[in-house]
Amino acid sequence: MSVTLQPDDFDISSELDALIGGRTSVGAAVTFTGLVRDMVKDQRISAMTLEHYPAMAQAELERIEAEAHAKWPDLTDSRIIHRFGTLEPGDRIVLVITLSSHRQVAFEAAEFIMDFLKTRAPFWKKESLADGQSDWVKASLKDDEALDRWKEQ
Amino acid sequence: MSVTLQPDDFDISSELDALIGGRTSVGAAVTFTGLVRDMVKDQRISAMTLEHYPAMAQAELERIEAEAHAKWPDLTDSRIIHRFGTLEPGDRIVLVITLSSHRQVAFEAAEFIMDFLKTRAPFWKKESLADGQSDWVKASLKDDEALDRWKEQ
Amino acid sequence: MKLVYFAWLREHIGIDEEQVDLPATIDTVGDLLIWQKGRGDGYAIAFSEPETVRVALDQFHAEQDDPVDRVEEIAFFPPMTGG
Amino acid sequence: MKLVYFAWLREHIGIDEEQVDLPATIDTVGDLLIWQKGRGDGYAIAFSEPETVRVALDQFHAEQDDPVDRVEEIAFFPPMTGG
Repeated sequence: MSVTLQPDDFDISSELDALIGGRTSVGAAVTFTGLVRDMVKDQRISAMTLEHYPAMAQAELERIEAEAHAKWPDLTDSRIIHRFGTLEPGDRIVLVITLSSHRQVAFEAAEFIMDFLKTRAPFWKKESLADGQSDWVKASLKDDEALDRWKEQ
Repeated sequence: MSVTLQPDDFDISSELDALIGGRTSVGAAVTFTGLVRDMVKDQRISAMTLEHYPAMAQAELERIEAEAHAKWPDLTDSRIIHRFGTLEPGDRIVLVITLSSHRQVAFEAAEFIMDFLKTRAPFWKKESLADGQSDWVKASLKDDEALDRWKEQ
Repeated sequence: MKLVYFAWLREHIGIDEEQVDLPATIDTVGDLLIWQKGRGDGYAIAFSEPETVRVALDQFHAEQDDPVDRVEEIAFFPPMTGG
Repeated sequence: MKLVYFAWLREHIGIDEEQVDLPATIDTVGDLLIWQKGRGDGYAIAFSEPETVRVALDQFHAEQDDPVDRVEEIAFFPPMTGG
């Protein structure tokens, strides 16, 4: 169970192998990678800058991971990497890895972590548009709605 | 959209990068990796042999992928790699990658592909136990049940 | 017509494929499973619980009442356990 | 007490942090948001729609009626857009 905030890119295979750490009890590994898209609605993006609140981002992501482990005792391990700074279209932004003996726990815990990360982790995206303008990304109602399904359970 | 059956291991990062192929419309990438576990119930596994029906396995996995793309038009691309032959605990067995502009489609399509792969793709596992015995793995009722949720939608 | 066998069906019968001419009385997958059971010791064991045997016609999953005429390859195997 | 600002709140106010002594009349997060609005032009813009401003008390998300006494660091920011 670990969280890293870093400006640098990450390698998914290396992170996954390191998290498994040779444990042969792991039958299922899910990774989610978020990437910078070049188009948002009808606007072409030239770059994206991620601002964050360092102390709280680290603590909040650790709390989200702890909640996932409390909710799914069969979640063997998990890892979150979130980048900050200026990124370009196609760059990786975030990585979530979940390990379990069975696939359904690994899938559900990864979705849970992403849904809470989106709405609770203190990161803000500013998009630089191709026409020279730049603007803060607006929070998505869809992301708020995604949380609701976890409340029903 | 592609399917590969191979005896050899695969590298998740390389497969993911190749599938994305520089497309900057992809905002979300999910990977599922299935691994050989060392213990099943109270039995220690020393090796696992995967038998398959080559012509049908390829065709059936392609049909499952096509169904996922029909069900989620926003599924940008997908890839399935399934190994066959003799593997050891900790070895990777299967890789499913799904790409989309949004995370929920990528997660759901990956789960859908895995649920159908488990029950419809013609592969059979034979476990070699530490005591020298070997036995065919029994199909899991849980895997049949996992299919039901897709019928409700 | 080519019959192919996998996993424990292959092991019980002792071959992985064979060419056969089906009797004219066999119309469906269900008929075929009953006929297989009577073809010898290995077949008797392999097909002793026909509800545990899955059948594919020309690489498509088939049901008990699917017709088996005009098929080139019929596969017999246990429930799948890949992934 | 340390106040910290992020994203467009930081840009409107023009600083990323400040030390302040809160008036004794401020009990809750809600009181604080109203007070902030009256502290000058940048604050007026940043807090013009207080329902769009999120507040964290010592790195924990807070609600409008949470008390702000005994807190060391209060953060103000828009709804989050990471991931």
